[in-house]
Amino acid sequence: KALAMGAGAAAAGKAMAAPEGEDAILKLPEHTTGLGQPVAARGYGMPSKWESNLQRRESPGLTRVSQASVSFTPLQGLFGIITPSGLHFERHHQGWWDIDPSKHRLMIHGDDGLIKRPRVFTMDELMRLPSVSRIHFLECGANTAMEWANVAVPTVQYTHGMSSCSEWTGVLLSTLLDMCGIDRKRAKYVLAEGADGSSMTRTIPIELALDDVIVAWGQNGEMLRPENGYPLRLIVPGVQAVSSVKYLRRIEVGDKPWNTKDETIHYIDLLPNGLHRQYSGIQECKSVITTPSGGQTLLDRGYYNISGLAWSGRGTIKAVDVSVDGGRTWRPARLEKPILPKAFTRFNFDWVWDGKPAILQSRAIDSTGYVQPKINQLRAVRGTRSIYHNNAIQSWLVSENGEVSNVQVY
Amino acid sequence: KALAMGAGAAAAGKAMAAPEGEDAILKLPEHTTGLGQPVAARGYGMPSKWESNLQRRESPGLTRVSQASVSFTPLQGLFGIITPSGLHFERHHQGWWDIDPSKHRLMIHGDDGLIKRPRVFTMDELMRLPSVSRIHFLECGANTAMEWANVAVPTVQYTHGMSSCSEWTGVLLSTLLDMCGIDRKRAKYVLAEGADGSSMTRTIPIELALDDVIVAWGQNGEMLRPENGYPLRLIVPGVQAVSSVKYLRRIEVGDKPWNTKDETIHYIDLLPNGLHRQYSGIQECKSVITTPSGGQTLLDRGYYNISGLAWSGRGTIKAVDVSVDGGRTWRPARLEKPILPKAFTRFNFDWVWDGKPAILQSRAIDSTGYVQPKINQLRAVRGTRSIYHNNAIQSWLVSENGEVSNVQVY
Amino acid sequence: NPAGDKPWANMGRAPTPAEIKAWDIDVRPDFKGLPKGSGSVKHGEEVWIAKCASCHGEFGESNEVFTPIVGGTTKKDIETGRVANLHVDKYFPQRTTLMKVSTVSTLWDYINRAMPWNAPKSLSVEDVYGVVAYILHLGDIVPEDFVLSDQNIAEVQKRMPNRNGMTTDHGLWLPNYAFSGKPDVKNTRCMNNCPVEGDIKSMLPENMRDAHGNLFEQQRLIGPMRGWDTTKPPRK
Amino acid sequence: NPAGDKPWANMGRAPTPAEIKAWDIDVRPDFKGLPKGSGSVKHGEEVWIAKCASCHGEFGESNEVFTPIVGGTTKKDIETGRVANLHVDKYFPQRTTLMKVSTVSTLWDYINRAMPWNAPKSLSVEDVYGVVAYILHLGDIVPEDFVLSDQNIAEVQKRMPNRNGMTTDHGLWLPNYAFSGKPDVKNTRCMNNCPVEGDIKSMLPENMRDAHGNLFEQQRLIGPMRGWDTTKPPRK
Ligand code: HEC
Ligand code: HEC
Ligand SMILES: [Ca+2]
Ligand SMILES: [Ca+2]
Ligand SMILES: [Ca+2]
Ligand SMILES: [Ca+2]
Ligand SMILES: [Ca+2]
Ligand SMILES: [Ca+2]
Ligand SMILES: [Co+2]
Ligand SMILES: [Co+2]
Repeated sequence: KALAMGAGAAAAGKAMAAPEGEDAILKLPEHTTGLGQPVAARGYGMPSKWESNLQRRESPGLTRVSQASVSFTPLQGLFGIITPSGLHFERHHQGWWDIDPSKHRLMIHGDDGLIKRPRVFTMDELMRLPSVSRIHFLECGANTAMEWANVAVPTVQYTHGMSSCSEWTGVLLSTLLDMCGIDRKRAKYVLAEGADGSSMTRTIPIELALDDVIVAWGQNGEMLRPENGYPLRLIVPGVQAVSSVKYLRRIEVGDKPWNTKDETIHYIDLLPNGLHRQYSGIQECKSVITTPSGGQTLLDRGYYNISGLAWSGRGTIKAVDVSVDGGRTWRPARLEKPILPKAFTRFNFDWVWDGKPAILQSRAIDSTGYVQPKINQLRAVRGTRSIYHNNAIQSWLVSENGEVSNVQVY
Repeated sequence: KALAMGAGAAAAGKAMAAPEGEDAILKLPEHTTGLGQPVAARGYGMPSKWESNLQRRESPGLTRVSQASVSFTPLQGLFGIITPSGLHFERHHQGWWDIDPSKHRLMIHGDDGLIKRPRVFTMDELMRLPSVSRIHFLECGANTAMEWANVAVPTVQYTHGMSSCSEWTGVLLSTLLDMCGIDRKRAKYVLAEGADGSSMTRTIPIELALDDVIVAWGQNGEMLRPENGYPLRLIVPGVQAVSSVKYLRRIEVGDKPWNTKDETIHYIDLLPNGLHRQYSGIQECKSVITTPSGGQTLLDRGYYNISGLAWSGRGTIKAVDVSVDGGRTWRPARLEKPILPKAFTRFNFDWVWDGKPAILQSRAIDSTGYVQPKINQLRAVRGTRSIYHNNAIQSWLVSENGEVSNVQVY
Repeated sequence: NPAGDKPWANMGRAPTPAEIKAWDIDVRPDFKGLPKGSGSVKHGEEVWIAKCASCHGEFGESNEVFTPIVGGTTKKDIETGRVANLHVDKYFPQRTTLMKVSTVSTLWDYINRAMPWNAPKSLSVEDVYGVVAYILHLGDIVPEDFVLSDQNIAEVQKRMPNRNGMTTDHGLWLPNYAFSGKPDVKNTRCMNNCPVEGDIKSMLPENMRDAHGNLFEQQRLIGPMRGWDTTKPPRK
Repeated sequence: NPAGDKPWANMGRAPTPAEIKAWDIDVRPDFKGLPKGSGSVKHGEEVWIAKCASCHGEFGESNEVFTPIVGGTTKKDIETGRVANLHVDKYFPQRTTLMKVSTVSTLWDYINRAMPWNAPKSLSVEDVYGVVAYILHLGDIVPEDFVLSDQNIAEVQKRMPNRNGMTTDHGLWLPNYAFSGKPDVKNTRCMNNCPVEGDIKSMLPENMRDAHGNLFEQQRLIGPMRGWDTTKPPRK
């Protein structure tokens, strides 16, 4: 028997009320028999009104005030690898601003001769420099944090929605540091600092700073959105997103790490023995099935295209395997192109639901050969209180009634 | 001497008014000393208020009514290869609609046994099918049409802004046609038809239909925008965008082309001898410098990162050359990744402006070895009245006063 | 794949005959899809005056809402099937619909699906035959007392002024895509001492500097450049 | 490149000493960047009551606006430099700021740059020394009559309860990035007959079904699935 659904789903059924056909076809709608809206009615367009369910949302009770909080990307409704900028997850520590870019400055300096030519740049000057455009994911170190011990949230928006992927445009930090005459031998770390109230500061080791870190103004073809650091932010590919400092105003080059508030009070991973792992930057290889996912109900039995995302802070995705029996057997998924370093990779997988309970999982493998772990493997080493860097295999239970639930199975 | 600019540019100068420093640094702004906006203040975000100059715009006088018209993408302000969906160019023949997707249907049929199992699909059903996500450009066949004879418009928005590039998600048309039991031997063409008032119809040869044509619902990670065919459109990669029928309601398989209004009255290329080239689909290899470009003024002498876009309807971009002396000498530009078939490729090129007049040009080469032509080479064969498929090398004149103008030089 | 080769193959449902009929409205050059029926020039003129003339002009000559539908074709064209005014030497200013359209089926199909612009698909079969006949009459392709029908439309096709005016012999014709698709224009990848005429052949006339509005307001307020302030003359 | 190797090298300008001073506010664990000055616990208490207590509680214990700043540390911890309550066996419910922070410089730096939350960078140097002293006093790290200063802060560092509580000996520490970066947890790519415990270890409690609002309204209205209507019990 077909699983009859509530609002909106009836039309999906194979059987029709009237034998001559469906009204949706036989009665030509207004848009087929009338004149629509003019071009440029909206000089800057917005999604369809029918899509308004897909919004960034806070997780109730996760944080106490909304200016030091997070809003999650609705991954359950997204396709491909580009996250629409309007749905990019947000993490602010002291609220977001829409800064006048003509007054924004970036200062680069460093004592003891580590920077020979300290400099101040306007946006005009920065945007004249040789630029790169690259697709990279950003993932908060605390993504999937709520799931270390138990299932705590219902949907992939809340389990994995602190990650997004965009095409970033900007100048390589290495280009700027070289312009400023960095002492490449003695410099060991840079401090990145934001211009917002929190003046967010993060230590970045020089190996990364001179590698693929971008001082970015562009996001998905246009300027950064205010919520994402307009007019200037750092992009530290593959590293927890807190390092990708927004509203970037200052880079200081030094010889020791800074141990800032978000390096010794937060973004530290508590081990069972009471020690905290500090400077845990890399976002290890991870994947998640977004369709179907928790909080959804399948409309019917039969074929489904299981779809999801995989990414690795260490390189490219080499393969994604999918299991529909809770991890007993796995088959490789199809990977969509492009497959880029430190970027989302979209995978798809054929599945026929026979109406019986099923447990869906995905498992990513990256170019270093690393295989995404199970939650119990992570817990065996790190316990359940380390908050950050939960890259465990995610399990979704499909029940007989078609409901998909967040579960832990290993 | 530096070229002093009007509003907004003064801050870019190297000299400062006060010796102790700039106010922009010394006087901490409100956003550094206050509390900002909460997360999810905007569940769906928008660009900064400082970016409102970048809008889709009509070209005055090009068309007579705005529902059968075009709005152009502001390429002069964009980065990378992804066009923000809100700025994707628009071309409507009878206006755009925001269609209730639960009532939208796709019918696939064909007489004489060309389709053995005609079918009607709901969006629910289509979105269950195996999908692909691919980055492709869309370019109107009439892009750069106004420039066949003379320079007619001032900026790259109007010369080249009928092209955009997005990540599209949907099911391959070949998958659907096979489901419907297409007779792969006898089928020669398909007709694609929209559900809007114009019920736009275009003939697509079966070689393409069974190759990389997508029946798409996703654009840049979310559903298609209403202006781009929500909830369903065709994407015919590499072919003039009129074939990528929006609001797709019907696919008919046949054995002859249809010669629809937009195949015999428009989208035909007039030759000097009075013949029209018909079914001129492919968008040949093309490129344009977007920064700097017409209607802009350079703030100063010195270094600039010349940046632009290249694409080809026949494959991938192999190289882009840039000339700053009106075509006498050329050097290869840097290509950003990814470089994908039938997609925008972003190029960058180092240039130092010495304050003297300069003529900037870009020339793309694709994977077939085709080299983008000059306008006089095109005219020698096609004359000046063929409207469509002007893929000529674009020239921008930088005058001593810093102004960049649209010119024709060959 | 334990679920079979193409487990999605049964998605969707068969359309009913009525459903196909409701949407399968296309008319091909060989008149496949053309409904039986007829309409006179006279009936067409009535429909035209009531429902079309406001946008296209009484005689299809208007350039207000859209480019003219009628004009520029001759008796000679009807004989040859080639519109002479399309030749570059004729300097004919505007290309009308009748100068370009090669098949009468296209007019029938398009008017039936899309016109009147603000009420598409509201015409009866007789109305469509009628206005097509009326337009053809305005181009002197059919006489004033003509009644266009599914029976005689093939004969009318033989009088379409531009019926021989199309070619698919070019490198952009899609079926060639996978095979040859030979480009008609070639450039070479010269890198140094490249041959150029060099002078500026065309640039925007001074009086069109502000024809697209103030360009300052169409460019970003930061970055390497600003837009021209076209409310002022060019900088010195 | 005729324009030289790095023709962009001169972009930008040198900052003035005053400009660097205005922005270079960071304080490192070795106290590089710490301004000279001092502040007493008593002064700090006044500042705290006036400008901090409303959010963090009179004794830094509040969980209302942010997690507690004070609590959970002991005299023993001050000796060992390891907060015992962080050990998994202690079952200590919440981790306070003082339980985690390893360097006193961090408190100075952060309060100076970011607090009070709604008026960051409004405190004087004395205020910052004072409130840091007050917080330390609430954690019994310094006595009630203490005056914290640039002169004695290095001594105070030796009493920070969690000063030995950090490790960088792991595969995610960034400097290891280019070198080893060895992951601590490994899975294998088993494809068939893979070992699993198999039962459901955890799932969302029934009473939390609607804790995130009505999920129907958080999912697309079309496509392969719908959201749970959490205003109703699960479907049968
Ligand atoms: C409200 C204005 C309006 C009315 C009324 C109207 N038209 Fe049109 N017509 C247009 C516009 C605008 C276009 C161009 C549409 C496009 O760009 O695809 C057009 C296109 C056409 C074309 C194609 C011309 C070409 O060269 O592409 C024909 C033929 C035509 N109309 C016939 C008719 C007939 C017959 C009627 C009445 C039964 C009619 N029109 C009523 C506005 C109108
Ligand atoms: C209006 C509310 C408010 C006021 C007033 C306020 N704070 Fe805070 N404080 C916060 C919030 C919210 C955070 C967390 C910010 C974040 O997430 O980065 C915080 C964080 C802190 C922290 C870091 C705690 C941790 O574990 O991360 C310290 C230390 C602190 N405040 C001290 C102070 C001091 C000292 C004052 C007064 C001078 C003060 N606060 C005034 C709201 C306030
Ligand atoms: Ca069904
Ligand atoms: Ca300058
Ligand atoms: Ca048909
Ligand atoms: Ca007459
Ligand atoms: Ca410093
Ligand atoms: Ca006390
Ligand atoms: Co974070
Ligand atoms: Co077009």
